[in-house]
Amino acid sequence: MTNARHDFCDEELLADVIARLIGEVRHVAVGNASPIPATAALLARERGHGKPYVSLLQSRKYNFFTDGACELFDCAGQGRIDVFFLSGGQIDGAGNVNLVSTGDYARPKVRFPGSWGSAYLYYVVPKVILFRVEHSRRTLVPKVDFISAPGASAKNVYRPGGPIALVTNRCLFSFADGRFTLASVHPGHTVAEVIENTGFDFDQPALVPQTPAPSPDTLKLMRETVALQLAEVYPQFARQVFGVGPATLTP
Amino acid sequence: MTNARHDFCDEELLADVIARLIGEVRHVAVGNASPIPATAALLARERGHGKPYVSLLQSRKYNFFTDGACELFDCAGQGRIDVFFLSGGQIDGAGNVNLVSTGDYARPKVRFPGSWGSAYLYYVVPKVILFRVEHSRRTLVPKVDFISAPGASAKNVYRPGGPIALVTNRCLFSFADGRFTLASVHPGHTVAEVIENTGFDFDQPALVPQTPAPSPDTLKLMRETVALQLAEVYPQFARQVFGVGPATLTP
Amino acid sequence: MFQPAKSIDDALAAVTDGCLLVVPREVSGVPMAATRALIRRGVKRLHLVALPTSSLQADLLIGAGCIATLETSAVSLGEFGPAPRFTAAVTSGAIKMMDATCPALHAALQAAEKGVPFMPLRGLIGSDVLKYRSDWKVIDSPFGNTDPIVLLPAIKPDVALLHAPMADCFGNVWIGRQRELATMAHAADKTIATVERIHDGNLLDDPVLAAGTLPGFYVESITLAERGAWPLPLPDHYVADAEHLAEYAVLAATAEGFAEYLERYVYDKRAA
Amino acid sequence: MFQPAKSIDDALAAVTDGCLLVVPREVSGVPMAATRALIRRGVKRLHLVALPTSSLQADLLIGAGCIATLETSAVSLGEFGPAPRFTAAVTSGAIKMMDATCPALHAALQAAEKGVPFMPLRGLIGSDVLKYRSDWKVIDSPFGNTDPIVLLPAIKPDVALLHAPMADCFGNVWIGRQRELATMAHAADKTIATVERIHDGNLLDDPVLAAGTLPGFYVESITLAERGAWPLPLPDHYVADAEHLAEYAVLAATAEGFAEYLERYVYDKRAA
Repeated sequence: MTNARHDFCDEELLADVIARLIGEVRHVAVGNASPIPATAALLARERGHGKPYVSLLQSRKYNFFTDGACELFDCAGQGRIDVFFLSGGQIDGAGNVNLVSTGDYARPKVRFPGSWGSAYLYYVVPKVILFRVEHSRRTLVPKVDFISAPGASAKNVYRPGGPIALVTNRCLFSFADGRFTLASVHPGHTVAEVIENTGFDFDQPALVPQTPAPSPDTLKLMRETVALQLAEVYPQFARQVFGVGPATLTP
Repeated sequence: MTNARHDFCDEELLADVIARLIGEVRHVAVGNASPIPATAALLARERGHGKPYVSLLQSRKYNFFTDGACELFDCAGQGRIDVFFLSGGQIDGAGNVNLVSTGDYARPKVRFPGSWGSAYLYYVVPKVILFRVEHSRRTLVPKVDFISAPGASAKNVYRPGGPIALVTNRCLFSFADGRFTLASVHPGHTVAEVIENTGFDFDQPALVPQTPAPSPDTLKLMRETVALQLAEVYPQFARQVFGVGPATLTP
Repeated sequence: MFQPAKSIDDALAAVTDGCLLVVPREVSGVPMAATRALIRRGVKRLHLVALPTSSLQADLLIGAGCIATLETSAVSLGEFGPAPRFTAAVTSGAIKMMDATCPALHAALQAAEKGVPFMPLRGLIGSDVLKYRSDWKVIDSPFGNTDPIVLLPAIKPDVALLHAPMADCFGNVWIGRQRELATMAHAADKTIATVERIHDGNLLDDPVLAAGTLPGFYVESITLAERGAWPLPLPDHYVADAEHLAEYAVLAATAEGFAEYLERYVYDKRAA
Repeated sequence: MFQPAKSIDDALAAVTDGCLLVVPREVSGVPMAATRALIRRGVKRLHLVALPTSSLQADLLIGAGCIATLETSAVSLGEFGPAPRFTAAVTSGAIKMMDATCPALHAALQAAEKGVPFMPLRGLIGSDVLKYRSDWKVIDSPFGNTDPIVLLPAIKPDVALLHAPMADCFGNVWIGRQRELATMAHAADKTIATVERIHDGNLLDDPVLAAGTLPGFYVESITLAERGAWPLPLPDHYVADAEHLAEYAVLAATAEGFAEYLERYVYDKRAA
């Protein structure tokens, strides 16, 4: 159905892909301004009948922290956060992420907001899912100009965590042993197109599968249940993608 | 009037002595089971019209801490506690205090409760007042069997705090440069008696002054105002020494 | 989402023989009902960390033979005198004593809370507290000029056991100002709480209550135990039972008297 | 015992040119009314620590020329896009940027809170965040076997500036779950708070309110500032003024537009 019109939108596909990556865990934390990962986490929780714990850091309702801004990081340091999401102004083939700047650090060409918690969480959260919708040679580069957090570390460096995958608008890469492997290409996209738009080298199997489309059940769950929960934190997104208002209104 | 009968009791004299030692400071903290230092701190606060802050660790009312059991120690580490009180099963001439045991540490003759916060607070609180009512060769020894906290430290050791004085039922010692000096002998006691009952060497001036008796104003303040505040934390003590009940009752 | 414990004994299953158990100081909510249940079950070889000090709880567990190692800064019955079973066990060498100082225990638990292998602490240098703690290290601070400072290894308890005024049916526990209870729970693998009452609704829904709440995320089990700190106090709720503590101090002065105390107040379930 | 400030300008006297000022993240109560007052006074050469990130507050102070050094983990207007004055100042080299990562700033403030010269932190090794922080050190953990770990020097601010829902006439400030505001106050030499309202009575007298209270002992001054976080949100009290922030994002895109914004919303006292 690659060239056929879909009965789902990109956001729904990506959320479904990420929900599968989350898998069976206890606690998923989602940072600010991440509506698609938030959708995925809430979807995973609905499928798990209330498990995993989902912490949406932007939300009061879906955020149990009571010990101040450092509790998220303490919690991760305790090994109590299993999945987190990171993006990057640049991401390279070694899994390094750049959230700081391009060009010379002292006199940058482009300045991004900053590293946030990446220089810590990327090391200690077992499953970090890289998420960058824009899949281009501008964002996926041979080598980042600034390493906010490295994709891998020397053996003697304390590192229980790190990247497991990279999700873009075109495909899913898995990450292991310091390299990305093309795991699946999303419906409507091709391997040639992925290669064309990726600035770093990656491995690929002889036959690259297509990313499975979200099942009708999954779409129903997202549109009827998750969408309403999402509306509290991401009202605009919930309205645009799912056409629903805040949870108090029923669609 | 050394041999005359006094119109004040020992507790009142000692509290007055300690209140003078406290001097002009911002914050005095008093540990558990220290009614006489607590009397002195509250007396100092009455004289200072509400200053210094007085923290009675045993009290809810006279204790502003809201950050758990570590706040006292954090506060001291910040340099925000100016005066604290310590005692010891043994105290020696170098100002070392022993709150742990006598004899061999592995198989002690006598075991005391433990070092509490002394191994930290003795280092960081600028004015630590040693207080031990029992003045004998059993308590004031040549060398402690276990150093819970040393009286002095090497120059390169971080040590903004330490002992300034030792108050007993017989006299007041000042402490400087690693040694005690007999500062005054309480009414009814003699220098010879102090020497006789002290296990460590100390310096003394040619003429040792007598500890001044509490003034009528001081006694009035203690008995009419401080006693009622004290009754909340040390009801038995307030009743025995000042003959008053809890603050809700007026004398 | 949250399963309240069927009984205090079920709740305490995680406190296994030989485990590292952390408990709070007297004024922070001592789980005495749970402590009596542990003694009745006959738990053995505990490594008990009393943060940072203890009174009746440690003395009872020591006298009942539940403790192999005690790590704390002081054990005393306060105005009721020395802790007799603690004193006897240390002088006879019946337990291994790891003497500490209050802020060192707080720092070591905070190290586990923060996922770091150690925490630095001022003081201590030149004391025999440090001398007898081969597990504590002294380094020259890289930010100073021959500035020695003590590093304390993280304490990661298997179980944190605490008593609090209330919890809700989502596992959230209201601890108020006793913030070290949160540190204990963050540092420990599992947290077991007994509470005076169950709060109607979710403690996290009210910003004022939430400010004093330990999230259920950290809590393994909650058991209702009215007056669960008795005979010790629960601040803002009830005071210590002075008469009982005075009786304990007298009885516990001898092994025979202590055995009599256990019979009367611990093994006799009606009094538990 | 406690003197409330006569005016916000009196209250801010402690924020002197060149001082080390720490402010909280957007959701923790950002003192925007006080920030506008500082800009009107023309404070200069601030070393601003935004714990651990900032949005409008840092962008305004940078654009108004109040900042010499910025130490934080990120500055962004969130859904309203990049922080234009921050971006312009960093790319032009107009301010000294000390890039950090969130938990490193929390740890550095906690070091000052605890009176230790440094705190350890995992992560960071191999990142350019660490590479460009010559003030951070890497040691081999004495508890490990070739286990490198980063040590962060304590940050001791001259002033902590915060906005909270309420305070009382004893100087106590209710901060609720925003515990990092307590850490800021403990770490700083002086703490200046603006609040939405004055609570009748003593916040420490009620155990439930006390659990979320920063004691007046740590607080230098309190000033009433209704909607003092506007146009940023004060959680549980009011949301962000999205329309205003969108307008800011447009205006601040150019130096001229930013100057116009200052005229309209900062220098014009009626809007302060």
